Amino acid sequence: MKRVGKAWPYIFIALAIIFFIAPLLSMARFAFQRIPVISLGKNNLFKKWTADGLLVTLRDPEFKHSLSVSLKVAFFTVIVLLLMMIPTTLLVHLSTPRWRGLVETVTILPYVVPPIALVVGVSGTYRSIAPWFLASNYSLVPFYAILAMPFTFRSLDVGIKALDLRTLVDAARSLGSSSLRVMWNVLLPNLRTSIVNATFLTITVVLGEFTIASLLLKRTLPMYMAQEQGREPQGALGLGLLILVLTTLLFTLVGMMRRKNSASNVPQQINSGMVP
Amino acid sequence: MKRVGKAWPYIFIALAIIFFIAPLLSMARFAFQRIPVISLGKNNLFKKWTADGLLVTLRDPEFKHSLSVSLKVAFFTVIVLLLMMIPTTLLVHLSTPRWRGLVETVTILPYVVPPIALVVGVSGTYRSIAPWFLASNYSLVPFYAILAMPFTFRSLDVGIKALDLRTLVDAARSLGSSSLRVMWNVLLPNLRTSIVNATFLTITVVLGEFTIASLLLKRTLPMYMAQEQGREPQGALGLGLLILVLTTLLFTLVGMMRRKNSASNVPQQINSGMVP
Amino acid sequence: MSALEFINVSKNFGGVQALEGFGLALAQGELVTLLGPSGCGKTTALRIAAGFETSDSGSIVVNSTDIAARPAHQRHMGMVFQSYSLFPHLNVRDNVSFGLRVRGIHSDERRKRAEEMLDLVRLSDLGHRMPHQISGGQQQRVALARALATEPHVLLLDEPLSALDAKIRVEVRDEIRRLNRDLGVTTLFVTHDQDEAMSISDRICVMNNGVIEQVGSPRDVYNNPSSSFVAHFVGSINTLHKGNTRILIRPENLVLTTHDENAQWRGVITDITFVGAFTKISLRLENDDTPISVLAISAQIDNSITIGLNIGINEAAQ
Amino acid sequence: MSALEFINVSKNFGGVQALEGFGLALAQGELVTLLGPSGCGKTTALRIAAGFETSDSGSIVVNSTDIAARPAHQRHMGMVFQSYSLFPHLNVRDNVSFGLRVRGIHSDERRKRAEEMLDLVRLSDLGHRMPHQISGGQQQRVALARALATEPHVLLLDEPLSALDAKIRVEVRDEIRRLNRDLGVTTLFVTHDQDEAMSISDRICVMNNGVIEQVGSPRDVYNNPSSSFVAHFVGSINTLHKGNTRILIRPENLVLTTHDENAQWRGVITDITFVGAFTKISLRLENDDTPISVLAISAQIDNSITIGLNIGINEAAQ
Repeated sequence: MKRVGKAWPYIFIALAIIFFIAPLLSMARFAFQRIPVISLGKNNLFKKWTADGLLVTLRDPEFKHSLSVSLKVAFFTVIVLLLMMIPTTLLVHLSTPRWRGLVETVTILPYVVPPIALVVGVSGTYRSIAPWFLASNYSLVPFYAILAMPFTFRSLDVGIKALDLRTLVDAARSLGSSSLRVMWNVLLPNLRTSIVNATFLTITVVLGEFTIASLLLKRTLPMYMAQEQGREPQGALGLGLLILVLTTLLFTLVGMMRRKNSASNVPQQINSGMVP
Repeated sequence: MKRVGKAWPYIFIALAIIFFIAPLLSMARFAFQRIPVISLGKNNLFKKWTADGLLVTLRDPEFKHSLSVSLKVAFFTVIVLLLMMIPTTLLVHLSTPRWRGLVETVTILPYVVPPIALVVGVSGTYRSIAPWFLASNYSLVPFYAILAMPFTFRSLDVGIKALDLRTLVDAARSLGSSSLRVMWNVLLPNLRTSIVNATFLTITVVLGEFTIASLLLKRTLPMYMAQEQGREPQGALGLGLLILVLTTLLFTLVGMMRRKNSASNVPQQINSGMVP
Repeated sequence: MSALEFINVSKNFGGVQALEGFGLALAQGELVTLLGPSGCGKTTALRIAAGFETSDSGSIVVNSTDIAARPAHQRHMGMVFQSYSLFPHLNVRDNVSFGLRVRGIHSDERRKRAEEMLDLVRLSDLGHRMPHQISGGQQQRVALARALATEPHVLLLDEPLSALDAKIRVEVRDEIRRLNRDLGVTTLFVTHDQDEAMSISDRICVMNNGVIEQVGSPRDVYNNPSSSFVAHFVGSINTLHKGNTRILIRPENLVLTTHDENAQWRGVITDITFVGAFTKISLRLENDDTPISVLAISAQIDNSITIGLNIGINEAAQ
Repeated sequence: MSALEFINVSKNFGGVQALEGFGLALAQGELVTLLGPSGCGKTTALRIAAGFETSDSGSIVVNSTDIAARPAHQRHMGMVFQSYSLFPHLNVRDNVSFGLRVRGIHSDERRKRAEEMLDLVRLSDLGHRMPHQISGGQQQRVALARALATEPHVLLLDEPLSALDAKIRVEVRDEIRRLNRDLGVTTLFVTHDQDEAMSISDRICVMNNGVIEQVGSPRDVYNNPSSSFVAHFVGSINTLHKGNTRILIRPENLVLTTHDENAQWRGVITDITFVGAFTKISLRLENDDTPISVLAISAQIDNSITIGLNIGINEAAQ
């Protein structure tokens, strides 16, 4: 086991990197080299790199509109989720640990439901009851809240589990803190990283979701990208890469934050909240 | 905190149930009652229930074909993922714990990459290099393997973390087991639940994924459902509900299995692998 | 006047009687330990005093006032927990001054007081550290400083040493004893460890199944146990027969004799365990199958004492 | 012929010398303990014997054969770990017979042998239970049975008691001693706990910084420590001055005297800690600021001994 163990991880990691880097490199070449796809090869690896395609897309007013729709939807989704999940998760841990399994199961449901079934069912029903709701872009908020709920729950759950919540709350109370003060002075500051993490994960869900937006005919960023792919493939791909780089940076930052805030004795929990 | 804590969880859980049950009920009515959507109301809650819509869809040869495509793709995705991830996860835990963060980050990437960017980039590139690959339905396998990788890693990771792997391996070796025997007699039996869990999660990913299949024009089950929605909305919705019920049952079973196999002193880990 | 008094306190947890007619009074400045096996109700009593649990009946009196109905944050108790309960987002100094901030004390005053308290537990140079950067023993000393910073009516300690290593445990134990003496703060200490209880307490309250078995000084409880439960739970003890009476004798109150033909008992040595200063000799009695043990200063055990030896045993002269 | 011998074994972990020129021979049936603070190299030595680590140089000899190059699974050692290492998917009986199954023993024979081993550790009625259904102490006893089932050359124990509660720890410790004596199996025991080492060992090997400080019987190591490190690590000890010489004396080798005007030292009592059978008296010497402690049988301490008393101290007659 031991000698084998020395070589294999490197091979696996090398393969994984190739698995990820190769397509990324291809994407980058396709997006930023002004060379027909057919002629892309080894000999012109460093030629004619340009960001023109991406710039055209970024200047497109439709892009700006779709980005603003996605960000607004993301903002309200984050608010709805945090207001719902922070108290739920805290209370599940504090008062009724036996409810935890149920809440966890409830929050897993959205992952189990195919989004297509969700959207067909929910939109079909709402269309007859409250058509005004489906007309608004914000009708995406409840769907995305459902989709991002497992990540939010998990992120908060990991943060709370690292805390020994019961004892901290008791300690704060015996030092004279009322319930409200316990919440503001002890719980929220210690969950800051989890909350930031949950927020970023939710934003990522909203910025990446295509199925529901397309079925509800909302002009979100992923929808725009899908259309742009036909009209201006280089721009669409450049935009995809840009989002990819930005989100990777974001998560690296959150990861570093978590690492810094965590006591060194719980290293295995550093990333748990980030991984779906 | 304490007195408040007694009422709130119930309210939250009641709200969550309404949040989930109400749309499900509406879906069920729409799918299985032969009444125009406009006239669905309180007074005809128990009238004219029928499974005809669903049965028509289930008999459709196109449905059978799409189901078989999805199941075949799911099968190979599971094989590829398990062969890749079981050794990687084991070796990461056994020999090089410091690689764990890196592997976890690598496996989170697919979640961060918008699928639309992934498919645009990868398919665009492959189209020029290996067009035969994209023509096959199995070209979905690498995409789905990437999408399901975080779940597989997480599920195996949780299973291994509950084990004290290092000590078990050392114990088995000192009792005379070679590396291969350690793998077969100790590691695999103890990871059975994690492997089943990872398999089911992967199947769920494959059966629910729409974006990539639609962009690559593959006739998978979700694609069929999207089309059927226009032609035979009741059948499509009934099918969605059927899948929903089946997957929920599946995950409840895995949950029970995990609960049974887990030592009672690690209750908090029971569901961790299931929740994305 | 008692600094803290439990009067006839009872508590039932879903059918289990955790505490029944519990009555105990702590004098000002006294350190009293609740000692008993897990589930005996000692932690329940402490948590009822702290206000984390409400009693089903009875009163908790502090300075002549019944506080049983008061919520925890209005009781002004200093509490230290088994698990390190420092707030992870605050540095050591801010942890210590947390209770003062809640009470609206001005920040200069808070800082001064925190420094004093850290001085008191001899950690004044660690004020800027975060909790995870200091050791477990240091964390518990900071928790003590934090609990004492607001000058609480009573200091409540819930197994504060259980998570610590053996050597550190003794250090923190001595620290608690010193703080109790120097500050004169009334202290209620909960533990399941009899050595800990005996070495730290003014009085020990031995509990079992939700009721008090005995209250007394460590010497009292050890030398004059009021029940067989107390005799066995506090220290180890041998059951011997003198004629027809069954008597209980501590291992250190027996002496071995090789030349006394008329020894009170005779037995065969089954094991000799050297533990440094002392040696424990295990024996099996001749007429009786009961295993017993004798504890002696190692220097008094010579080489003639070996496993398998048939030897006489006498009660030591008091 | 030694049952197990380390000859000049060295091991370096990324620049840290974990073990240097380590040499130790265990006679057949002997129980030897490697004792030292964490990081002293004791676990490294054990893991090198087991084959889990490879030494940089030196030999490991078992029955006249150097096994240093053999992989772990061909060494035929019985190993028990600190953490409960039972296979969670197998019941107790299958855990015990695991090593026999690997060796291809027939299933009837395996079952018979497993029952014998469970009998030996007095757990024969738990064979069908799963590991998580039995207590920590029982798990360690099953681990012992499992390690012994294949009749290994040497039994290697890596802090097997550290995860257990105080009372259970003594039980399992006695179990190990009994198995070692009854089966005559050569045993190498690793611990950082000096009480544990003293009460279980035939010989103790005290280690520090990767080298051996002293090897000897518990009495030897305690009474004639070869270095100041050993004296302080094994038991507690006082540093006193006799004229101009600095001497080390154990607390139990000092006696207090109220009437001897010519006592060797004089001091003031700073604390009295009653620990049941024994009482520890802390003092501060008159001419010297060193705190010292005296340990006496509680019965010998009368009420005249109080905190603040100025008292004489003599070396006890040996």
